Amino acid sequence: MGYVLLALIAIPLLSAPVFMAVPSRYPQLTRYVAALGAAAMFALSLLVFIAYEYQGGSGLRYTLQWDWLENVGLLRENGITLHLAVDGIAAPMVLLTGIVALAAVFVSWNINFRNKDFFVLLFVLISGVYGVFVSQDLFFLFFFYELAVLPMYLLIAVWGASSDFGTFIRTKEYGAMKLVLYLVAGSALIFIAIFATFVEADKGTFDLPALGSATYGESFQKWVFPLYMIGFGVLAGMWPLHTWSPDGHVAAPTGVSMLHAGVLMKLGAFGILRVGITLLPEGAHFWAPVLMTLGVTGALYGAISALAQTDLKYMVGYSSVSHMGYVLMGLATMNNIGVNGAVLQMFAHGVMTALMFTNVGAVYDQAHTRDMTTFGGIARRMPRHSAFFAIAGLSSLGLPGLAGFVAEFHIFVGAFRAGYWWAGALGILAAAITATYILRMLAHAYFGPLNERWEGLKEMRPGEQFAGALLIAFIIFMGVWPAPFVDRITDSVKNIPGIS
Amino acid sequence: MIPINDFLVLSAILFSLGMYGVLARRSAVLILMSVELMLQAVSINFITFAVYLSPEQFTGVIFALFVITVAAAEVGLALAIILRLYRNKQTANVDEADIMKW
Amino acid sequence: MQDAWLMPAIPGAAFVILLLFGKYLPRKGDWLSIAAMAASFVIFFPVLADLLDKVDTEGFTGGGKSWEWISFDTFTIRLGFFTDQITIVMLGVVSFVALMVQVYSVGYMKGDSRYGWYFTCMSLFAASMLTLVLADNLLLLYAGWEAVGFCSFLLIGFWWEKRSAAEAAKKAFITTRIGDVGFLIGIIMLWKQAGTFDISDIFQFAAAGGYDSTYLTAAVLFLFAGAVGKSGQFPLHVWLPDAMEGPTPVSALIHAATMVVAGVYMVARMFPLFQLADPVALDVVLGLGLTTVVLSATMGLVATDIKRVIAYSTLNSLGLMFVALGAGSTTGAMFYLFVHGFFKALLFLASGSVIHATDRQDINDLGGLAAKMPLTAAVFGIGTLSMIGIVPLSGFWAKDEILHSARDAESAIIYVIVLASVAVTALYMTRLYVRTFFFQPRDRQAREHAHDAPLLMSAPLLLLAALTLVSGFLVFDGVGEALGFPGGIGKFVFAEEAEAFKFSWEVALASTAVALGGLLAGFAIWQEDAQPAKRLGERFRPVYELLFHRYYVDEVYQWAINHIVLFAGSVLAWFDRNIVNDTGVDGSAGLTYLSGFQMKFLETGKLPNYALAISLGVIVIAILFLVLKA
Amino acid sequence: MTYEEGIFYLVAAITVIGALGVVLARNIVHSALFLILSLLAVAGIFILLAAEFLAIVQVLIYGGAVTILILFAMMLTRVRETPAAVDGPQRPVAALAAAAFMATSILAVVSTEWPGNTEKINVISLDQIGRALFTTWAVPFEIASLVLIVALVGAIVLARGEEGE
Repeated sequence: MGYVLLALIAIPLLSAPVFMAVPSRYPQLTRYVAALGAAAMFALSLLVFIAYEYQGGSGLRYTLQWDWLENVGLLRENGITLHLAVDGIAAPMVLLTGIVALAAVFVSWNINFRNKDFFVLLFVLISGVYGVFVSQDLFFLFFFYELAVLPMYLLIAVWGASSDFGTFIRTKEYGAMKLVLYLVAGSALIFIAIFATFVEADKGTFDLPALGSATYGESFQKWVFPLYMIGFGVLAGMWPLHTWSPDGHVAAPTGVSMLHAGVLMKLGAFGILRVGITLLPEGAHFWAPVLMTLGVTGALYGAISALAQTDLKYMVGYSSVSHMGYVLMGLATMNNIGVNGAVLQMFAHGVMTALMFTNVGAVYDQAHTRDMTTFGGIARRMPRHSAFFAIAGLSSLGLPGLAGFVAEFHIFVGAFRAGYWWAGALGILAAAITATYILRMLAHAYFGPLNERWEGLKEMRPGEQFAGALLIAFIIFMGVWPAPFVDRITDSVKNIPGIS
Repeated sequence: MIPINDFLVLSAILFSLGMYGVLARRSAVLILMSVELMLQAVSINFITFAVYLSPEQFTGVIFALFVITVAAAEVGLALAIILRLYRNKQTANVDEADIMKW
Repeated sequence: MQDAWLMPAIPGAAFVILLLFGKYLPRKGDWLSIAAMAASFVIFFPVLADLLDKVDTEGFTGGGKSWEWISFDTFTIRLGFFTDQITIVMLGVVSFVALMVQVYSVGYMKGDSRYGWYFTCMSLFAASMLTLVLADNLLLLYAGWEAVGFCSFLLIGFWWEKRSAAEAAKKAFITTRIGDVGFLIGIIMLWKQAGTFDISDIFQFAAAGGYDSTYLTAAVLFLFAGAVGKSGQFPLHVWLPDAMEGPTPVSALIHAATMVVAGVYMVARMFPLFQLADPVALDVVLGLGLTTVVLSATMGLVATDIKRVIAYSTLNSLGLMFVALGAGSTTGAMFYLFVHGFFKALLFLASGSVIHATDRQDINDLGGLAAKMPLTAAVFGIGTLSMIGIVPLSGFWAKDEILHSARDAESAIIYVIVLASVAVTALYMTRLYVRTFFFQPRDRQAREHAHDAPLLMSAPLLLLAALTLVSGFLVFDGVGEALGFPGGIGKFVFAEEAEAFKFSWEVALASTAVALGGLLAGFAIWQEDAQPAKRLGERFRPVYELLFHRYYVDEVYQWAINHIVLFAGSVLAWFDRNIVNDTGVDGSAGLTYLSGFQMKFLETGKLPNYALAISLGVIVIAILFLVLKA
Repeated sequence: MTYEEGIFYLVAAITVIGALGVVLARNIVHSALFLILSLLAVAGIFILLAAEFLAIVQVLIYGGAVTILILFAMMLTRVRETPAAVDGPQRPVAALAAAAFMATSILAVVSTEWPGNTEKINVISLDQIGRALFTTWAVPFEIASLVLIVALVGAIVLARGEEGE
């Protein structure tokens, strides 16, 4: 089964030569190849998720370990290995990546400009994301992390869109540059922290399980954990290091926005959990109140900012900041329930924000504007689109029966349990503010009398409808029956030291 | 007998004087001469260590030999460069050749 | 009782089928929705019979069935359904009224472009509402609570092409959501100490003194915040009148008989906690209820939309129920809830018939319909009299119960206010009835085509009217025993209260006198062309304006939203864009660029400078090396 | 003070005076002449270190070839006619740096405990050096010759100037 994980990383990378082999004359063929690749990844991801046996065991499944470098310099036995495995936290994330990748390929169906290059870069990004989720080696984790981040620059700068908001302008180059600079700055901190951890552990290996069995001094933990927290936190959209995210979304093409908000931002939170909290539990305990404060601030701040946005992508971008704030809150609780909630929220937010971007892209393709104040009553012309958008919105405001509720509820309960009653209460308040901006947007743009200007709008493309339906299926599935997710997640969360 | 430190101190003085020359002089030719002084200091060091501390291997002596060889090559090349500099800029002063910046 | 879970499950299944395949079903699947509802209603009887069997056994506290939903470590959430006496009352109301309303809707909604969607939403609503009622744990209760709110959102905004409907739907959802913030906090607070969401376990925990008194008071007040939002109590009452933008049957079902009383039901359900908490908690309930009663009754006097007047009367009734709860009489509240479901649904459905027949809903355009629509006028009259509280209609008995509890409350002023509100209620209900059905029509065209509703719509009206007439008698032990209950509703539901039903001639006479007085005054004021009313309006212009503008509460909220909430949003967005981003982020980028630009002048291009730098570096390193070695 | 030491101090003094002359002289030709003095004195030091072969090489290559080359360069670039100051503006700092370096390195020399006998000079015969050069050091030796060739070619290419110049 370890080869399944290898395949997940290899399929997107190996499809690059296949894309290159497709003559540019046949853009349609390129799309079919992309769809095929994405479908294969989705199928394998689903397999990984379903076949994961969550009862008993060490928590690592499908292990595969190939030597890469050992007994050289500081490296000793198993110095750097390609160590792939999934645990209960990675399994839903792998599934999420499969879902969002498949949806993003279908949403990117209408990209005509150099679509071969687009898909190659998109697939490299996906490969990096898979790599981070399944790596059990700190070196390769970092490697894949960078692999996931860097294609974003080209994807945004080449295929993105510049926007003029009247009082200010956001060019795609600006968005791309800011995003990459931010994330690379975060990586620098992570890089330092990784080497510090390597040296302090004195095991001569980057293998995560081995590093996990090492002991770290208390002051070391206190000094190094914030490096992980901030470094990964940048990618998780942690307030106040979040501004790359909304601007990046505004500049990015739809498919890239989906992956960016749906999966990439999860890498940050995943990194904090997988590396920061797992290796340095005492440091995490020490910094948890800070993380909690930042998370709550992000949740509230994002929600209130979203309230004032008139651009749909900005609104969704800020809602991502808000929801990732919840994830950080969940991590900061340092207890079983809250961390479960954080991972659930990662999945839920990934799916629903991808759905939101699908919808924003669908309406932008036709209307060439995202300004919600110019719309009105377009639900009449695009009923399915509106229903999809409404479902995504309702999930994000925490309607029971949809994914968002399950996740947010765990986080709030976890926060109360950990004694952060103020954080829990403010988080619930932020959910109410979320309801306000989502419903305002729906009422202004989608309901009410139809603005004649949009008489000519048509329903979203079949590919987008398929993507939307796929994402909604998982939103409802998780909302109605979260047990498969919870069982897998808790299987690993309970093994993390420092989580009570 | 002469203690080792005498040679080493001499070498240090020689090296420092050469260094002063390199830093203070403007003419490329003078700088070259100062560099030669520094090389001499290095050679003295090499030989001193060889004859005092490791007579079995005497690597230092061999190295001094190479230093002299390389110095000869270096002087030849450096003078050729100074010549070109002079032809292009009508000066042999290094601080007047400063266009290789921002 | 084991099978009570089928009651929400069947409409839930119908919802799924309708959502996915509704388009392809004959008649767009309205029959499926109604059949599911009917099945639910039928199941109600075995459940009731089962309960009656067991209720007499010693220590009976209800029963049900549950499945594990989420479970890890010590954290467990179950999908549990639970039936006891208080549940059964609510179940009866919900399943019966929902069935009546759906049957009625077949006629009322005929020809609507989203006919199928309407029944889909109705099924979802029925499923959610029954889940809410049957939930054995607070989390499932909350889930149902939110789901009915969502259905309410969908159905208020059913005709979303109308700007006002879209806005009303949004307003309803957000307003109730504000209350739900408190509700969820309260639930989690209760969980934190007890470690369970199960209601009966929480009761046991509380009874064993597990909660600190202050803590419990805070928790129940948070819970009550949810009820305030859902049941439209002051200060979150503003959404309910606007909610009348939805189709009338929706108003009857959701905004009169079932969803809005969920708050009352929840407080009644959690009443043991309220009793254990500091008395302040119940005082708050009482105070807000009383405020709502006063505000809504007076606002009802000047509203001209037929549905809005009834909506105010609903607020009025809800306020009364909370007064009863606040005064400690769950019997009064639950009994009022029970009969209110019937007569308020009746009023709404009858007004729906009027609207359906005339296409008008402003009472200034109506009048003289009694001759054209005798049946509607009759059932509307029954509903009105019940609302006013005239013997022997059900409303009288229920209101009497509440008046009793108000009289027993600590302060006489409560009793006086409630009694006064009875008069005002009589006044505006009479006004509504008189202006709609009597005297000369003000819009003749409207009257021309008016006719009684077809049988499909009339049958539910008649059934509800019949229940309005008789359901009040359930207070008597004799009636209850005759029907197979252990006694009247008070004794049945609240077995511990020996004398559940209180009756005293003094209160009954006072309330009847006040009600009749209001009724006659109403006739006098709004007779023929309502000259006295106009004169009064002129005379007390400021009061009229105040009432007409609904005490300016909506205006204040709108102002607060525009000038505080949205302003805060734009300030934060500005802050994010200009301070965090343009100053903080772009600023640091600019600083890097600027420092780079300045630093490049360190590069003189002069060889000696570089050589000097190298030398100094070497010296520093050498010194460091020596120092460290030493 | 043995006579050996006396000779050493004499030769060392000549070396240092020569070096001082190189770096301090106002006239560039004087500098060159001082350089010759210094180089020859260093050859004397080599003899004192019992490295006669190196001393000879030193005299031949430095005293002969290198100084001649430098004098040629002076002539060709006509540095004597350059009116500007011989020393750059950073002379004081340079003096400071050099002094600091001298102090540091002398301190290092004095404070270090050298392993082995620090009093006795071991004579390394020419025979030994020759064997070592052609056995152990054969490859670097060949490379050194390559370096000389490359330097020769490079110097010619650089100094020849471009076509049409």
